[in-house]
Parts: sequence; C-alpha cells; structure tokens
Amino acid sequence: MMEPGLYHILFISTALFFTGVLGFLTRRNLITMLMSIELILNSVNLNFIAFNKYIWPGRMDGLFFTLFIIAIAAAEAAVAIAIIINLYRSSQSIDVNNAEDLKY
Amino acid sequence: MPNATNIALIPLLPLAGFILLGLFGRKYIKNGAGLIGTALLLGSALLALYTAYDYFFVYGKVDGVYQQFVPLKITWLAFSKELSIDMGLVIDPISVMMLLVVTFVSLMVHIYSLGYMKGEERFPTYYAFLGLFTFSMLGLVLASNIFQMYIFWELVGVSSFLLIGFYYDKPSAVAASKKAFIVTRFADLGFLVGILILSYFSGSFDFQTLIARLTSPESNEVKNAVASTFLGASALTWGAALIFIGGAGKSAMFPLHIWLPDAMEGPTPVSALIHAATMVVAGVYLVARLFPVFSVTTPAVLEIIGWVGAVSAIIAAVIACTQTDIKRVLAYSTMSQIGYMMFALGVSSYGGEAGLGYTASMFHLFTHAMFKALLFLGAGAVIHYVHSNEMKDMGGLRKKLPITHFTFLVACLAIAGVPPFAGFFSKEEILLAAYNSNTAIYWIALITSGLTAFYMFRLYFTIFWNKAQGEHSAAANKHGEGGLVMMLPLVLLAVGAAGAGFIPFGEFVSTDGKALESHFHLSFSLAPVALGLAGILAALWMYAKANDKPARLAASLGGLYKAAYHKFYIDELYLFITKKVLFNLVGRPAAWFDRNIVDGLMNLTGNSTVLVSEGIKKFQSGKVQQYAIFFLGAVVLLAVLFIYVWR
Amino acid sequence: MNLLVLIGAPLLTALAVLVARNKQQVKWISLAGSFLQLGLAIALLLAFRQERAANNTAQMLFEQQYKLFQSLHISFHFGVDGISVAMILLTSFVVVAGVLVSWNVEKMTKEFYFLLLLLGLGAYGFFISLDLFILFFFLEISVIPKYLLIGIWGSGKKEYSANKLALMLMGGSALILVGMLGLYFTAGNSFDIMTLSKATITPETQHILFPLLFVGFGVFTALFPLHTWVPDGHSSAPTAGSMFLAGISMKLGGYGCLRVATYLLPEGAKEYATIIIVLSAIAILYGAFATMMQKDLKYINAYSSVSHVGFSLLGIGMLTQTAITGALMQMVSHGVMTALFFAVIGMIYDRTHTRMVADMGGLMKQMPFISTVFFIVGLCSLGLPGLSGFVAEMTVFVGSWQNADAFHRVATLAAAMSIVVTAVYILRAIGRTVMGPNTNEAHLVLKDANWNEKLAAILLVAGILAIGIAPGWLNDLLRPAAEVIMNRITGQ
Amino acid sequence: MMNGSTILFYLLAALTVSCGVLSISTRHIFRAAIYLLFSLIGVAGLYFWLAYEFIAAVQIVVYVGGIVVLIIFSIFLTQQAGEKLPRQRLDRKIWATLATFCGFALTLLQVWQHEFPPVIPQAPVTVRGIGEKMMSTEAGGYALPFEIISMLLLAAMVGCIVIALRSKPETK
Repeated sequence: MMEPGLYHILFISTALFFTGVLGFLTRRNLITMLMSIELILNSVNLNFIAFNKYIWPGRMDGLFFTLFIIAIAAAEAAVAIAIIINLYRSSQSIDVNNAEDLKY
Repeated sequence: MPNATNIALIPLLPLAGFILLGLFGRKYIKNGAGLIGTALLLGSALLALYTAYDYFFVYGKVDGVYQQFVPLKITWLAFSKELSIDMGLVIDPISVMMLLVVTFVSLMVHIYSLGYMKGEERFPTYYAFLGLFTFSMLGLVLASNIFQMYIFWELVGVSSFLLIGFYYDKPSAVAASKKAFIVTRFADLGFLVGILILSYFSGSFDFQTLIARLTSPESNEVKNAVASTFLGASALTWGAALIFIGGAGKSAMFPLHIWLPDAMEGPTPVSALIHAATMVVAGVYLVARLFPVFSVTTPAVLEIIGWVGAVSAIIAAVIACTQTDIKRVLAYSTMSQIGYMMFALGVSSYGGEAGLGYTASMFHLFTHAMFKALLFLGAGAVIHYVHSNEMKDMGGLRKKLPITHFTFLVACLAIAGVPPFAGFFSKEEILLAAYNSNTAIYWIALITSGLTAFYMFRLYFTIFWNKAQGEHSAAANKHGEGGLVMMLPLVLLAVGAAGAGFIPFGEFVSTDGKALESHFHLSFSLAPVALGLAGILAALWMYAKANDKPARLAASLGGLYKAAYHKFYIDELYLFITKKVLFNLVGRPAAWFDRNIVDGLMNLTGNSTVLVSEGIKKFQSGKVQQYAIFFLGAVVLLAVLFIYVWR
Repeated sequence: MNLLVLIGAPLLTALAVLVARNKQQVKWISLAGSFLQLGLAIALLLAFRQERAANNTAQMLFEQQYKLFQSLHISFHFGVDGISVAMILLTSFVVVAGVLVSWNVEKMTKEFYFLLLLLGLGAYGFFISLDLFILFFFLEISVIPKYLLIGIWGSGKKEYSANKLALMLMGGSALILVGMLGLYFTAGNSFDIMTLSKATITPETQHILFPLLFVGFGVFTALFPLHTWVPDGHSSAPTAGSMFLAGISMKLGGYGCLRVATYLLPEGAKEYATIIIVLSAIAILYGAFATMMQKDLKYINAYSSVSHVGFSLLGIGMLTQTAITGALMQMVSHGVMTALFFAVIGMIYDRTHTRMVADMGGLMKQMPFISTVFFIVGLCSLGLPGLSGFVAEMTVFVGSWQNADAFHRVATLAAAMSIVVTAVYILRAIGRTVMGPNTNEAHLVLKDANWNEKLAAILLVAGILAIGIAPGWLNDLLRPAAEVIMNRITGQ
Repeated sequence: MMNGSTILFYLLAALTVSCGVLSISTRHIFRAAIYLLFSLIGVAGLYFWLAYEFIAAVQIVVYVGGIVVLIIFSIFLTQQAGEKLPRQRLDRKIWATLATFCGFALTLLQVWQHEFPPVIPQAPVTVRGIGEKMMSTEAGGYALPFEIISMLLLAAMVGCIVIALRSKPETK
C-alpha cells in the first residue's frame, strides 16, 4: 500500500466511468440507464478535480468545470426524467428496447 | 434548247394537284377532285408532248447524235464541293420517251378513274395519291442525280404503298401494301448501298459526272475501284450489282417479285398505272440510265441482269398459266414482260449495232406500257361489271361489253406478238438481240413468247367466250360498260397498242444517241410468230367452250401444275424467313435480351443498392444501446489504431 | 440579339404561370409564352443568318459574359453557333407543341405547366451556355422536372419509371461532373468551353476524361446499353413529358457528346471512335429489332428512338464532317419527329384509352386527321424522302461511307440495314392501328383532333417538311459548325 | 505507512466503486437507486479527502439531495414496487462487457504509462476565492459561463414543463 495520489484517483474514476458505461449498455430500464449516466458524469468530475488538485493546483478551471457539470447534470437529469415520464405515459413502458419508433 | 420552266412544270402540275386535293379535297372539293386532277395532268401531258416534239425534232439532235441536256440543276443538299444531291432535270431520249409514257398512261388512268372510282368515299384522296405518284414517277424519270433518283424512287414506292392500301379497311389490301413496301424497301437498301459505293469511287452523285468517270477504264476512279475488292469481285461490280438489286425489287424481278401479284389489291386503274405501265419499269429505266457503267465497266453484272430477266420472264409466264384471278394473271404477265426488257438490256452492249438490245428494251417498255395499261383497264371494266376478280365468275361477256372486248383483243394480240400489233415489233427486236449474243436466253425467250400467247388468250377466251351469256349473276348488270370516260381511254390505248410498233424507235433511242437501223428479217420472225399462233390456238381449243380439258391437262401435269399454281412456293419461303427467322430468331430474342439482360443489369444495379442499404439499415435499429456499443467499440478500436498501430 | 431573352422568356412565363388564378389563365399564359419563345427562336435564326451573311465568321455569335464566381472562374458565358441555333429552334417547336397537347391536363394544371416550362428553360439555357458549369446547371434543371412529370402525371408503373429515369440520368450527370472537374483541373482552371478548346490536354488525360463525359452525356441520349430508361420512361410519362423527353432531353445528351466530349477532347474521341461506332451500330439494329416485337405504341416509339438516336451517335463516332452534320440533322429531325409521334400516340390514347396495337384498327375512318399525321410521322420515321428523317439518315450514311476501311463500311451497312427493319415495324403499327377493319365497337364514335391538337400537329409536321423538302438551310446552319469541330479533331 | 488519511481514502474508494458496481448490477431498481446514492456520497467523500469542501457540499446538495431524489420519485411513478428489472439479451451483454473491458484496460494502460508532472503542494482554495472567480468579468473569470449555465437551467426548466405537460387530446 502506498500513499494515495493522482494514479489512485484516476483508477477510481476510470473504474466508475466504465461501470457507468457497462450499466448504460446493459440496463434496459431507462431510469437505470440514467443512473449509469450519473455515474459517468461523476467519474468525469472526479477526474477534473484530481487534475486540478495534482497538476494545476494554483488554478481553479477544473473546479469550475466540475461545478458547471454538476449544474448541467441536474438540468439533464430533470429533462431526462421528464422525457422518461412522458414516454411512460404514452407507451406504458420505459424499456429502452421498446423505444425505437423513430428508427429509419 | 430545252425550256426548263416547261419541263419543270411537267412534274410540278401533278404535285400541285396532290397538294390541292390532299389538303382541301376532303372538305371543299369532293366531286370536283377528279376533274381538277385530270385537268392538271392533261396540262402535264401536253407539255410532255411538246417537249418530246421539241427534243426529237427541233434541238435534240446535234450532228446526228441525240444529246443529253440538263436544263436545270439546283443544289438540294451539299455534302462537299464535289458531292451534293441536286434536283435537276435531264433531257435525253429515254427520259423524254418515259415522260411521254408516264403522262399519257397517267392521263388515261385519270380519265378512266372518273368513271371507275365514281362514288368512292375517298375520291379526292385517290386523285391526290395519283397526283403524288405521277409527280414522283416524273421526278424519277427526269432525275439528273442518282440520289435524286433514289429520292423519287422512294416516293414512288410510298405512293404505290398508299394506292395499294387505298381500300384500307380490307386486311388483304393492308397486308399487300405492307408487303410491297417492305420488299421494295429491302431492294432499295441495295440501291442505297450501291449508290454509296459508286459515288465513293466516282466522287459524285451526278449521273453525267458519275458515268463519265466510271466508264473510262484509264481514269483513276476506275483504277481505284477495281483495285479494292471484296469477296473476289471488285467494289465497282458490287456497287453495280447492288444497284441492280434496287432495280430488280422495283421491277419485280425474280426472286423479289412476290409483292407484285399481291399489289393487285389496289384499285384496278392503279394497277394499270403503277404496277403495269410505269413504276415497275423503273428498274429497267434505272439500268438503262446507268447502262454505260454496266456495259463498259461491269459486264459481269450485265450478264447477271440478263439471266435474272430471262428466268423471271419464264417463271412468271408459267405461273400466269395457272392463276385464276384475272388481275394476278396480268400481274405475272407484267413480270414476264419486264423480264424481257431486263434481259434485253442484259444481252446488249454499248454502242452501234451491238446496242440493239438497249433500243429493243426501251421499245418494249414503250409498247408494253400501252397494251398492258389497256389490258388492266379492260380487266377493270370487266371487274366493274362482274364485281369479281375470279375467272370462274366470268364468261361470254363479248356481247355485254363490246368495246372492252374489242380493245382487250387488240391488247392480247399485241402482247402475243402477232403482227402488225405493237408487241410484235418490240419483241422481235428483243429476240434478235438475244439471238445475237446469248442463245440460251434466246430459247428461253422464245418459249416464253409462246406461253405468253397461251395464257393471254386463255384469259381472253375465259372472260369473253366460254360460258353462255347471262350465266353470271344478274345483280352485276346494273351499269353497262361504264360510259364514255371509261371507254375513251380504252380506245385511245388500243390505238397505241395497235400502232405504236410502227414508230421507228431505233431512230430515237439507242445506246449512243446515234440512229439505229432496225432490220427486219422475215425468216427470223417466223418462229416466234408461229409459236405465238400455236399458243393462241391451244388456248382456243381449251377455253373457247366450257369443257374439262383444262382440268385434265392440269391433272396430267400434276406436281408442276400445283407448284406453279402456288407460285412455286416462293411466298411461303419468304413468309418462313420473315415470320419464323426474323421475328422469332432475331426480333424476339432482341426484345427479350433488352428487357431481361440489359435492363436486368440496370435493375440489378438498383436492386443491389437497395439490398446493401437494407443491410446497412439493420445498424439503424433504434436500439440506443446497440448504437452505444458500436460507438464504444469503434472508439476503442480507433484508439488502439491511433495509439499503437499508426503512431 | 441578346441571348438572355431566351432564358428570360421561359422564366417569366413560368413565373406568370405560378401567379395565374385559374386553369384557363395557366393554359393561355403558357401558350402565349411558348409562342413567344418560338418567335424568339425564329428571330434568333434570322439574326444568325443575317450575321453570317454579313461575313461575321466568329465561331460563336452574340457572345455575352458575366462573372459569377470569380475565384472558381465560373461565369455566365453565352453564345450560339449553328448547332445551338438549330437546337433552340427544335426546343421551341417542341415546347409549343407540348403546351398544346397538354390542354386537357386537369390534375394540378398549374404545376404541370410550370414544370414543362422549366424543362424548356433548362434546354434553352443548356444550348446557349458556353461555360461547362452553367451548362451542367441547366442540364440538371431539365432533369428534375422530368422526374416529377412522370411520377405525378404518368401512367402505368410510373414510380418505377420515374425513379429509373431520374437515377440513370443522375448517374450520367455524376460522370459528367467528374469529367468536367477533370477538365477544369487539367486544362488551366477554367470551365469556359472556348478557353478549354484552345487548351492543350495530353492524350493520357483525354483517355481518362473522354469516356466519362461521353458516357455521361450518352446516358441522356440512350447510348447502348444505357438506354433502358428510355422505354420505361417514355411509356409512363404523360404525352407532353414523352415529347420533351425524346424531343429535347435526348438531344441535350447528343449535343453534350459532341460539344463537350468530342470537341474538347478530340484525341479521346479518335481513340474511342471504334467503341462508339460499335455501340451505336448495335443500338441501331438491335433497337430496331426490339421494336419489331413491341405491342404498345409508346414502347414502339421508345425503342425506335433508341434506334434512331443511334444514328446521331454513329455520325459522331464516324468523325467526318458530313457524318457529324448528319448526326446533328438527325438530332433535330428526330426531335421534331418523335415529339410528333408521341403527340399522336397521346391523341389516340386520349380517345381509345389503349395503346395496344392489337386493340385498335381502322382508326382512319373516325380520325382522318390524326391518322394522316400518324402516317406522315411513320413515314418520316422510316426515312421517306421529303420528310426530315431521310435527309438526316442519308447525310450520316454518306458521311460514314467516307471512311474507306472495312470496319466503318460494315458498321454503315449494319446501320443501313435498319431502315428495312424500321419499315417493317412502322408499317405493322400503322397497318394495324389506322388501317385495316375496325376491331372495336367503342371506337366507332370517336372524334377527330381538337383545334389545339391540330395546331400542335401542324406545327411539327411543318417542321418535318421544312427539313425534309428544303434541307439546305439546316445544312448551312450545321455544316460550318461541324467543320469547326472537325478542324479541332484533325488538328488544323 | 498506513495513516488515517490513507485508510480513509481506501475506504471511500471501496465504497464508491463497489456501490457503483452494485448499482448497475442489482435487479431491484430501488436498491439500484440507493447504491447510486452511496456511490455519490463516496465521490463527495473523495472531494472532502481532496480538500475541496465546497465541491463536496455541492455534490451532496445537488446529487444526493436533488438528482437521486428525483430518480427515486420517477421510480415511484413508473415502477411497480418489488418488480425485478428485466434481463438484457445475452449477446448484448457479452459485447457490452467485452467493449467495456477493452476500453477500461486501454485507459488504465494509458494512465499508468503516462508520466504526470510532480505535485506542487499549494494552499487549498477557499469558497471566497471560488465566489470571486466565478463573478469575475476579467480574464480568467467565469461570469459569462455562469450566465450561460443559468440560461441553460432556465431553458431546461421550461423544457421540462413543456415535455411533462399533458398534451391535449386531438379528438374532435
């Protein structure tokens, strides 16, 4: 065991990211897919913060990006859930495999 | 000097008639159409007569030689400085002679039709077509340019087509008109290619230039042409032979004659004009027009012409003996007589005494026009009276139709070569010419002349004698012989048929323009006249009274009779070639190939595009996660590629 | 004469049609506009002859140039030589006739006439353009309306035909575009035909570019084996559509083959002449034989168009001045003739509601006028002297025959053979439809042509006769222009 | 060498990753939401560990307090209680796992192969510093993005309302 540093945090964020990706790819429920997306966003946030901390500690760009991403994530989640609920209302299902009316 | 305006007016007057009657005839002129057409043609005929007088007796002869004049030449279509299609008028002995024949016979037919076609629904159209035909025929005769001749040649063909198909609601008439057009068209293809070959080597379409360049063996043109050979014959021989094919098609020479008997579906006066007196001799005229080329440069082709003519003459004569439709008998007789004219040209050579065949051929053309037109018009009068073409519906008509009977007899005597009628003189010269140069052809001609007399009198006796009077249907007798307008042409033509032989033809028409003495040998004439009389007597014996001799004779001849009756199955052969070979083996596969292979390839291109896009469409499934997997996979793949492979 | 009026007149007419209030107005505006175009075309012919008579020997007359995209060297460059004048005249005749025979179109009349006029506009623009880019622009203008005309107003399997036609023509356009860009970049960054004609293009480049351009334009003019849009397209198109398609559109291709491919790339033309001759000879004979088996009048004319247009391509491939003149004459002649043919077929179809030869008979009795016109156009098609087809075909033959080797001879003979086959199928069609006994009771009450149909037919017949009886004027128009092209080919 | 900070880090890391994995693997949707909640809390803890208290606070407030609650509400709206989530198709699972692991491996490989510059310790940022920077209109200030984000949020709000509005039935 060694002192935790940038590599450790990057490992966590990578793991979280691909966990989210896997969830996004394998879940059929739209809400759980949304959750996976939140995981992905969080892993990105973690990256930003870690880089800000370890590589450019004198600046705040990573921090601000994180802030904005959180804000946008909130908006995104709200819109996504609105869409999901609307979809549920119209087709009584939020299975992603059924939501394919707009193909071709 | 020839007067260009007068001569140009000869063909233009009938053309005016065609335009006038064609455009306004149906609505505004109607019954006056016949008179207008006839009047215009009368003007034309008078001008032709004047021109002939003027040419033969006033200015045509210079130093004892009839000259060729080209009073008018307009460039119609120029291909290059040298090569152009001109519209010109040529005045020389044969063209003037043809002018006379065409205008005279056409005038007779015009007058005759006033009675014969009276009451027809398309009376004005009929006269319009007659005008078109006369115009085209005169244009052909006067052509100074080989392409001009081809143009009018085609126009003549189409007017013949229109007139044969005049009764357009009769399927047989339509079929006959199509057949006539297509067969002659096929022959015209040969003519066209022949023109192209000759004009390529001579560098001109103009008759005068072309003949001048191709008849001097030392000229470069001839040397070039002889140098280039194809299948063992020189290009020039091919060209001349192809041109003759054109002539043979129009003149119904064996084996391109099959259209002529069917062409009898047209109104009878039309048959008289087109398919007896004028258009069918266009082939003879063409050979005569290019005679110097044929005789000087390509004697081999001339020999072919002679044999084709002789074979046609005898085959047609044999077939004519067996036919029962009177117009068909006359049609085969026409073919046979044109065969005479052809082989007369074929046995002739250029210049002086040796050119007797040429003179004889033209002479026969002239006399034949008279008596054959007369025969047809007479037959028309009979048909008009009986309302049938079949011999078995006729008989004993000599009292009912006295004038017709008399004129028909004159014509029969003329064609049978009985002196002193016209046919005797011209046929005599032909036989003499043949005797002098080709004995085999002479014998064929001699036998043919006997056959001619036989089948003509077979016709004559069956129509006018044979049965007792009144045996044919009473319904037919409503109108009498057909009035003055129908009888006048018969009489005038009978005068021609009886007297035309006394014209000293050699004085006017010969290969080189110099006068040719016609020699008359009593001893030579004996054989053909005797044969002719024998033919007549045989016909008298068999057909003067109704009996079973013809049937027994036919039975004893067996296969020969049957073959002749079926026209030696040539029609069937053609039908086989066109229907079975051309349609089924060429046309149908071509159409199938186009629909299925060529178009199939196009559709294949289209369909494969559709198939590919159907395949690609699968990717666009609407399944978000599938997209995401592809996306991720592609990102990873690209990342690997960019990082490790393409670094 | 300002050439812009030739584009302006149809454009204004088309716009006026758009704002017209009702069908009557649409029709009369179109008619007036098309007659105006005819008048302008005739005025152009007269002005052109006058200039030439005044010894103006410039290759192109009435040139005008306006910069469009300076950076790409594209400009509106207009000018006419004899070929263009003849083609413009042809177009104006067909447009008038097309407007007249469409008098009974009830479905979406305004749009129909608008598209017709647009097609005409494209053709006029195409024929006066001296800039490849603008030429291409107008070519495309004349393609799209055809798709709509067939797809909306067509009959039979119209969607299939419209798609096929549009796709094949677009494919041709794509080849043209590539060839054009090739020219642009290899010959000094210019789209201008006059500039390009003076540029030196290496034989290797021509070897690549010529097939692109020739085949591209060849698709438009039914180059074998890319002709299969012709039968389907024609048979599905409405009458005026067929007339425009065969009368004008196929000529765009022929004009392009000559003006763009052959004129600009003479070495390529020489190199590929053999292939062109073989293909066109096949098209002529094979088209004729295929026609023989058709039962539908429109298919008959469509296949015979393939055969006839083959003469144009044959003439171009023969590369002699006379043959090229003949090819151009054939384009003009075939344009007028085939437009008339389709017009007549349309008239018959409007009445009998069938195009099957076997279902008709003896129409002469009920419709003497239409039948007579049918006769005339049929005779023209089989090359009767005195009508336009003869002049054109003979000129091609005479021109072709000037190549003295066996290959050219055989090709010419094969082509000449088609005139017999043509006679067979034309006479069969005529014999069955207008002649013969009446086979259908319902046809006994049919009426003859209306005034508008008569006018259209008379105009086109006049065109056929004008070429057929006195071909001199057309010859004078086309021959010098063909000579310019020949000089470029022989390198003088 | 284990000190409290290190132990804390590993605990937080374990919490975050394990809850993340559980959240995407459980077949009970409600549990998934709760695991997500803990995972997010773990991330917030990591922010604390990194001494970014403000971000950690925002993370807790927005994610834990906002988004997860929103998700739970939507689960209530759309899901029958106790119902298990449907299984995914096996082939898709296999492909997804394959692609994910490849990506994961590749990324880690890249991360470990990369030499980052050495760390320079600095004073932690204060909330005041964040506030000043955010409102600053000078170079390097974030006033403009801030405004844009606020516009975006407004737009999202309007969008949500529009989407969620029950459309009037078009029967008439």
